[in-house]
Amino acid sequence: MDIPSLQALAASNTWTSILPELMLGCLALLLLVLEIVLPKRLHSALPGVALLGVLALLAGQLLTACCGITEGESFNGLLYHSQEGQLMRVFFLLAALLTGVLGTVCLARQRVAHTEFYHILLVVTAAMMLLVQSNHFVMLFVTLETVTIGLYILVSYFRNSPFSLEAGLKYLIMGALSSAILLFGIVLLYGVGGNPSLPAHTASAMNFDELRAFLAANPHNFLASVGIVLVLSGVAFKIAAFPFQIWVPDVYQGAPTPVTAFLAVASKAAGFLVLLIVARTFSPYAWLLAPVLTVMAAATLLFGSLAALTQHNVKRLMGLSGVSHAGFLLLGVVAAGTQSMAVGAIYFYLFAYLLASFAVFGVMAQVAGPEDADQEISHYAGLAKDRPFLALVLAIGLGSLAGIPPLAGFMGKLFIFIAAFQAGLYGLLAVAVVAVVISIYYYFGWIRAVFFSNWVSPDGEAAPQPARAPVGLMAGLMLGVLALATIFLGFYQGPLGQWLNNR
Amino acid sequence: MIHAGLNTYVTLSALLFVIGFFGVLLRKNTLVIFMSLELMLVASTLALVAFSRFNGTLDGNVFVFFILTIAAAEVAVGLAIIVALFRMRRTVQVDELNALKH
Amino acid sequence: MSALLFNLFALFTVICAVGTVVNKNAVNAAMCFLLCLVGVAGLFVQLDAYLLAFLLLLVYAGAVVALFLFIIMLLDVQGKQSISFKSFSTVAAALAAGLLLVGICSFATRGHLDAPNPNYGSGVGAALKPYAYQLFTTYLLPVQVMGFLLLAAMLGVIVLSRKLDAVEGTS
Amino acid sequence: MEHTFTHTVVVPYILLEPLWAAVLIALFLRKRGSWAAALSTLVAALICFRALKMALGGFRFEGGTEWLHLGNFALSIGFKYDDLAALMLCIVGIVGLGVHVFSLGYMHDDAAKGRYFGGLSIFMFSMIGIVLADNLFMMFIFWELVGFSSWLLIGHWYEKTSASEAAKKAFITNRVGDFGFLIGIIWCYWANGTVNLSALGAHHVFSTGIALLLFCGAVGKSAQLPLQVWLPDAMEGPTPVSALIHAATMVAAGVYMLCRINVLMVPDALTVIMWTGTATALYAACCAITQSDIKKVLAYSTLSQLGYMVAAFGLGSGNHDPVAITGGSGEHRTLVVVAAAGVGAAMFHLTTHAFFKALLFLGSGSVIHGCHHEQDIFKMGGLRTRMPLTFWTFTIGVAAIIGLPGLAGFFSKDAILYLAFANNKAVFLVLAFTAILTALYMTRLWRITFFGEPRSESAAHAHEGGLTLTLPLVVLAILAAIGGYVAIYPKVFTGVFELIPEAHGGDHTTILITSLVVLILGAGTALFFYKPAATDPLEARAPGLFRLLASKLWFDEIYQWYIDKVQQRFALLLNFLEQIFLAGLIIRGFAGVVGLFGLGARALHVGKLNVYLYWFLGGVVVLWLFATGVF
Amino acid sequence: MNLPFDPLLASIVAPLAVAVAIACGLPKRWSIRLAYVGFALPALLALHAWFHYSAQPQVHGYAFLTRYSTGLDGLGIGLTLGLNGISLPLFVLAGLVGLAAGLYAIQSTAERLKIYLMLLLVMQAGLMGVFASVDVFFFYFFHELALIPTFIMIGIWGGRDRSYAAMKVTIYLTLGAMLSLVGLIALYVKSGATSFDLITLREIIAARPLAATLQHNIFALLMFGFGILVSLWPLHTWAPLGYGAAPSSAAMLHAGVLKKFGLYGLIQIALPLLPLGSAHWAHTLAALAAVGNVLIVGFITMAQRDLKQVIGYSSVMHMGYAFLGVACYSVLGAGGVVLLMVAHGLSVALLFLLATSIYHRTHTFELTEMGGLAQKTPVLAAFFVAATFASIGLPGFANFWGELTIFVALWQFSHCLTVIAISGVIISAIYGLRAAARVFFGPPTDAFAAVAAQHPPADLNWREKIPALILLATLLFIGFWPKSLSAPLNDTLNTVYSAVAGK
Repeated sequence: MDIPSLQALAASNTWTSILPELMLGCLALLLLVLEIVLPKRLHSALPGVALLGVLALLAGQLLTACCGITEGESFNGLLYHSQEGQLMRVFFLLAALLTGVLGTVCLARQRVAHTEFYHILLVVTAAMMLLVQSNHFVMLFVTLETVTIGLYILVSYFRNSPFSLEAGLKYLIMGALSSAILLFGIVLLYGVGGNPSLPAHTASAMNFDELRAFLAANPHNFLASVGIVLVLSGVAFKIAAFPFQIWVPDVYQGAPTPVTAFLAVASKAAGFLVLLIVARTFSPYAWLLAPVLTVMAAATLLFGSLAALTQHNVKRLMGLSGVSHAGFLLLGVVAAGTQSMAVGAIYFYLFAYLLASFAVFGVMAQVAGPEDADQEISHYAGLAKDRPFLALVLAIGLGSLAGIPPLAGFMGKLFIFIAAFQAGLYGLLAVAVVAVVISIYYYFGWIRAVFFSNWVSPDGEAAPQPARAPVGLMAGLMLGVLALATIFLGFYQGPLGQWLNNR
Repeated sequence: MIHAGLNTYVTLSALLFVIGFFGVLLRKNTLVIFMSLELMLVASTLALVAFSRFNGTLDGNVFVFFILTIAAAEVAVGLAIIVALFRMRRTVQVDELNALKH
Repeated sequence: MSALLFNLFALFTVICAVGTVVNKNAVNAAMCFLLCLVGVAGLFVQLDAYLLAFLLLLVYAGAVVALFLFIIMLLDVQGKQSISFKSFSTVAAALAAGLLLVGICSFATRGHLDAPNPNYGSGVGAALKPYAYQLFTTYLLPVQVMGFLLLAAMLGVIVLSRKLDAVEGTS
Repeated sequence: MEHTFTHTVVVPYILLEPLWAAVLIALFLRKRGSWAAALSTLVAALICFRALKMALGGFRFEGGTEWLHLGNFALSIGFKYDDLAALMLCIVGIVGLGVHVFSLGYMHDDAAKGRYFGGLSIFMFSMIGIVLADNLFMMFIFWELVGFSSWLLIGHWYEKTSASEAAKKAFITNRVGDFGFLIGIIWCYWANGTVNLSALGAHHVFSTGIALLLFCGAVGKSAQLPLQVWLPDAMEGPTPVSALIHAATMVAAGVYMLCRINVLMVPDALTVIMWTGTATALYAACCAITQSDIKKVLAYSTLSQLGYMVAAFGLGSGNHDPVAITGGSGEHRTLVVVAAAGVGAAMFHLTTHAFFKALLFLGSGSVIHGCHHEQDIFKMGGLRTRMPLTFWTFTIGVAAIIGLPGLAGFFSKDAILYLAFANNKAVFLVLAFTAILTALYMTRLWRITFFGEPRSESAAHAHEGGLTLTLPLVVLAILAAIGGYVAIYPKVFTGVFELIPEAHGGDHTTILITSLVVLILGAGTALFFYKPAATDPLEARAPGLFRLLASKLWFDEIYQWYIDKVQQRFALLLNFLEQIFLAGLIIRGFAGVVGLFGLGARALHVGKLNVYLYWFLGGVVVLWLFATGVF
Repeated sequence: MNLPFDPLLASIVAPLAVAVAIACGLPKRWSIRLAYVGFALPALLALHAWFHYSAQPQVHGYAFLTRYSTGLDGLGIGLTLGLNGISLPLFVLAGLVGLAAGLYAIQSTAERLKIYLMLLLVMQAGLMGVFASVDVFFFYFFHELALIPTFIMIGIWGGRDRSYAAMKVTIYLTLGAMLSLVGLIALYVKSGATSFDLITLREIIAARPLAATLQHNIFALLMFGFGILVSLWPLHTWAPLGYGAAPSSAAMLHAGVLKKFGLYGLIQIALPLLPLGSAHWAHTLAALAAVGNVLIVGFITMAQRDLKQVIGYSSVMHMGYAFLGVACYSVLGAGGVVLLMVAHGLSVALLFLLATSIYHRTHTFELTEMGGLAQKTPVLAAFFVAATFASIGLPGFANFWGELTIFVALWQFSHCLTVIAISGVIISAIYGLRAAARVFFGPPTDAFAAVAAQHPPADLNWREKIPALILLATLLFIGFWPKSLSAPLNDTLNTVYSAVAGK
């Protein structure tokens, strides 16, 4: 290999195209440096630095989004930049920002290290942003593992709580198992795609475009289909689709609330973006993909809503209802096989889900108490009288999750439904309707506790109602903005809706 | 005597993978479960190297680098969690780690 | 000759893998795992991937298994260690084993791949230099990401295993 | 100044004036009873005046304005003012005015005078609407409104449970009739494309069903068998109301309506109508014999007379061969003319009955007023001397109803008897027997009430009421006396009166003799049998017969049994099924099943890592099966 | 007279704005003052629209037609407001009942009156929006907007079983709403219009009608979906329970106006667009309505002992007439349904209002414990009797026209069902008069005498009288002059139902 060809290769490494991710990484490093450099009394400012940095990045991202970006590959086809990628950058930055704000609420009450939390959060966020733009299995796997390992740490971050550690361990073992399955699938696809004896074999079988071309030429290869289902099972773990959803409630319950929120929103969104990417790649195998995803969607919808029905722990409830949401999104993914509009619907749904979920988790972080332990629905009794603001935000968030107009969640569901109907998925739609109706029960059951009940001690003893901590300025601001955004996005979708649905 | 062709390697790797999977299912000791998981990763690398060799592309071999690194990081984090948990609960048996349920 | 070696290494690897999985003693399991890795490294050599074989031994055998052993010793849990053969879990394990075996069979019988020429691509992973080229050009970005991953993992390990008092001091 | 009467004039004046009066009373005069009474009476006087003026002025018109229009369905508020309507309007006007004036005295001390006179005004409005309606839908509308005003006035003393129950009973029983009436109207509408009376007269489809369903309305409103039960109970209302609504006008509306739609009648239907009327006449007359409440006697008498009218209408058909009507238009005409004889007889009796029955009711009102609201005739007696004016006017009324020659009832009853004689001998015999009974119970009432010695404190202190009470009696007595002479009616009503069948020759003699025999038999028996005493001699002499008659054939008991034991139990059963079965077993059960599934799904999260890992195995296996093409 | 602003938009925005202002923490006195405006303005604007409707230029059969973009033009969703002859009566109904309910709420002594008024205002905005929307999507959207406050109001201010009732009502109504939403989406997709705009939908479907099977299926979805919302037997059990538990103003608005949403949807959307579907299902619908709603529920109403249950069940029964009108599929039938909807809305709202007023005097809803109230409160008795007679279809009240026209139309459809339906006239007279007699007439019962001795009952005061008068006057006005509604209604129906107008 000569120098010019190396230079040509290196020239494809356009670092500017991943500027946001780079800056996030640098910000993460900066935090570590500052922790060493700054005196201890200033350490409390570090989260602020991280949040400000993310905010600045977000602002920059929004500004540059208006200018438009160059679509196309970079890093020798490892990455593919698109409008959707830009959007998801915003999404993950937003998620990171909100998680950070929640972190300031929760971490402040815990005796754990702070800076590392933000560092890992930023790294994971950057990895997610790369993940959803990856165009190559190596890139996909590496960033996915970065995300996953970062999340292992974050889940078990409250290391003096056995729950957090147990959740971390469960997440770790199941995550590693699913990674191994995913990896084996990738390996099989790589091996089949590069096999010289097969038609249209390719030298770089891990590149998605090349792989799709290969699959199109070999529509019924057994090893390829095994590889595909193994990759799907790996992704299904991320998005918590049936039957790979079983970890969700335990891990959600044990993890620190901000991390639960991050898991529920960002990790799931990343998983869905990956699913969309691989579904596009595997589109020649629609004969396999469509039934698998259909069955998965139906089972996920039903299991999620049924299991949440009798749940009393709000974190588990959110986790299981999140499973049901994954079912809705899967419905969109199935529809996306034939309807391009479904992709826009999924994006919109994810954004609505982000706003609503963080609103709910924000309230949960406030209510959970200093030990992050008050997680029963009965702890929410009488909240409306005590802290009407929190109750209102919670109601809006839950309403949006339940898909009630005029909140954003309804629009998301509507778009998904329309797409599904256009794709002719009537059976799945029926299941989805059932799931919506069931979901009303548990979401409104929670709202009922907040608004209609008075405080009774969960133990049945005459314990006095615990004093609820006042809402901090930043957290209050965040909750208010989230609630307003949820309402606003329900009434008026504006340019976002236009853009998503003209695609 | 089995001929060392691609199919053999792939089947062998699949066998290793399945053994690892079986270990994950069978064992109750988190450490051994963890080792079984590592075995599954190693099985994948074996297939990867075989494919790389017989397909004549280097990508597979390069991928192994990353897999090894990731495995190492995973082990480090995993063991740290296990140790921390052991400090609190004095056990590494998964049967006894079921405070989170229902 | 290569066929004989392959058969030897393959058999050795599988036996060690089974040993890892079924061995009652965690230390023994770790040792089996170590031997298994050696077998895999031998297979790597058969596949001309000398560098990877070396790396495997270095990273896995040298670092990972050592870490495992260290932790096993530290926690000192091998005494309580046993595989409980309760009827339910036995049935489940047998069922799982059966399913997995059926999977392997279907894999071996249906997943047939043609290798057109046994010498095609031989020596593709033998040289050191192409690795370097690949890692520093095509896969430069993943390498960077790995850097961050390792850093994060390191920080995570520190956070998780620091003494509580030390943490209290920081907050 | 001469008005050219058209509906544009009639609507605001004669129809809407009472409504306005009612609205004014409801809004402003609730607590000013005297003002309300004055206003209402003034309006009644105006109506009476206008009705007479219009009728005598000879104006006849038709016309209307559209009220509702949807698709091809148009409903207009229209008026058909022909001789029939003019006659009816005059009756309503005269009796209405009389009752209003009487009420001024009778209700003088009532606390809710405003409501009472408001109700009277609403009634006048509704009744005039029926009279003037030119189509069946409009008639139905006012039909219902009349029912409402009846409810309002019967239940005037609502703090009495009996009054409230009677009002409810009256309304619901009427609704049962209206049920058929409405179906008949709708059927008629779709069969003929119109329900306009004139248009129907020009062309219509013959149908027994329509005719009978429309007759249902009359059965309810005119209290024919088997819906007669409400009318006796309706006597819970103030007596003037009974006079106005439950004797002279509203109950007669059924007969009036039949006369309106006589063109729709077919022989089969007429036969049914005839027998219904006949049966009612006989049944009610029997019931009247044992009654001791002065108003109840009059109520059954009213029922009986209404039966006469309905029978008269039904008799008009003759015994025509049904085949004849399916032929050409020539046969239609003959049919119509023959039916019209029934119309004439019925309307004639309606007119005379309105006068003498209103007179009797007002007379009884005067008695009740005089006896301090004592209604039991066996506790009266000796009123002949204490209330002479009431006695004499009442006597004229009694004489009229029992058909004393020369008085109003004589002529109209003869017309009906003649019709029966000519068309159906069986009916003739029954009606003649009914006439005997009529003479019997009326004479009994008259004798027990007014003769002998006072049998109670209140009767002993009875006294004549004021001018407002006596004046209407006098006026109505005059009308009751002379109302039977067709000649006294102005030529303007010839449209109706020319239809009255008149007996000639041998028939005439037969009928006259029959009448006299009947009268003598009935009245003579009563005079011989009943003495002014505190007990009913019939009860003592023939207890079995008395009990049979007093039982009124257990109509009320059967209906009550149906309501309590069938209807209400059925309702409770359905309610039980709904609560237990539908809302309970199905809905809650379904929710419970879903909840069980939920519990099951929740229980799957056992918290053990090993178990969770098997889920992964299962997932992979299933997906693998998909890949191998098993699914 | 042309207003300088869009009256329809203003009628939606005004109550919403007041609600937001109250939510922002206005003091109570000002909240109440503003609430007057928030309730009165829609009513005034509705009256304005009513009286100037015929003078307005008609665009596509709509007066006051205005379009606003919400960013979903690409999806064929836009806020299009307008009134035609079908929606005008209901728009007026919404305005007037809203005003009455609002006034009644303001004078009530509810706890947390501010929130109560806020929710009621949101509901009012939704109701105005439902009937002003030409866009099918927003028609649905506003319905849900109005539905949510119902749930909360039942839950917080409700009576007996409020918690259970709130849940049951919400789940039932969500199921109905979801089914109808799927039906509407089916119309949207299958018509090929990819637009929710009713005008576009009509044009496209007129040009290219849907296939018969498709029409059957979509109509089934809409029929049962809307059927649940309107309490079609046997899907009605939520209604009496919910109304029994709901606070008066919420019950007034829900039973009076919101429930009409489903019928309105059938008349305005389903029947004209799906003639074959409606023909296919007409007999099922009519049989269910006649036997179930009219007969069975009629008898069940007779068995009730609770005043509110009587009203609630009678409302279910009267909805049966409306369904029968729908089943006729003719201009006359549809017109009758609209008239009945308006009339029933006014009368049932009046009944609920008075029932609450009665409760304040007797402190019970049990009919057996009441009696003789008329002696103490003659005006209340007069109002109640008027409302009772209105609801049992006495001429002179608006209800009569609705029932009569439906009966007339029904005869053409089925003689047997007409007879069954008309028998309902007797049934309703029985329970209506029985209830009125039990409450007001006869001597006072011992129970009531005891209550009356403790709290001497006063007659209706002006603050209760005015809302009742508004409703009663409108009932009488329409009763005496039905043409005021039927003239525009007839014009619109003749064009919209052009297929059957000649029949």
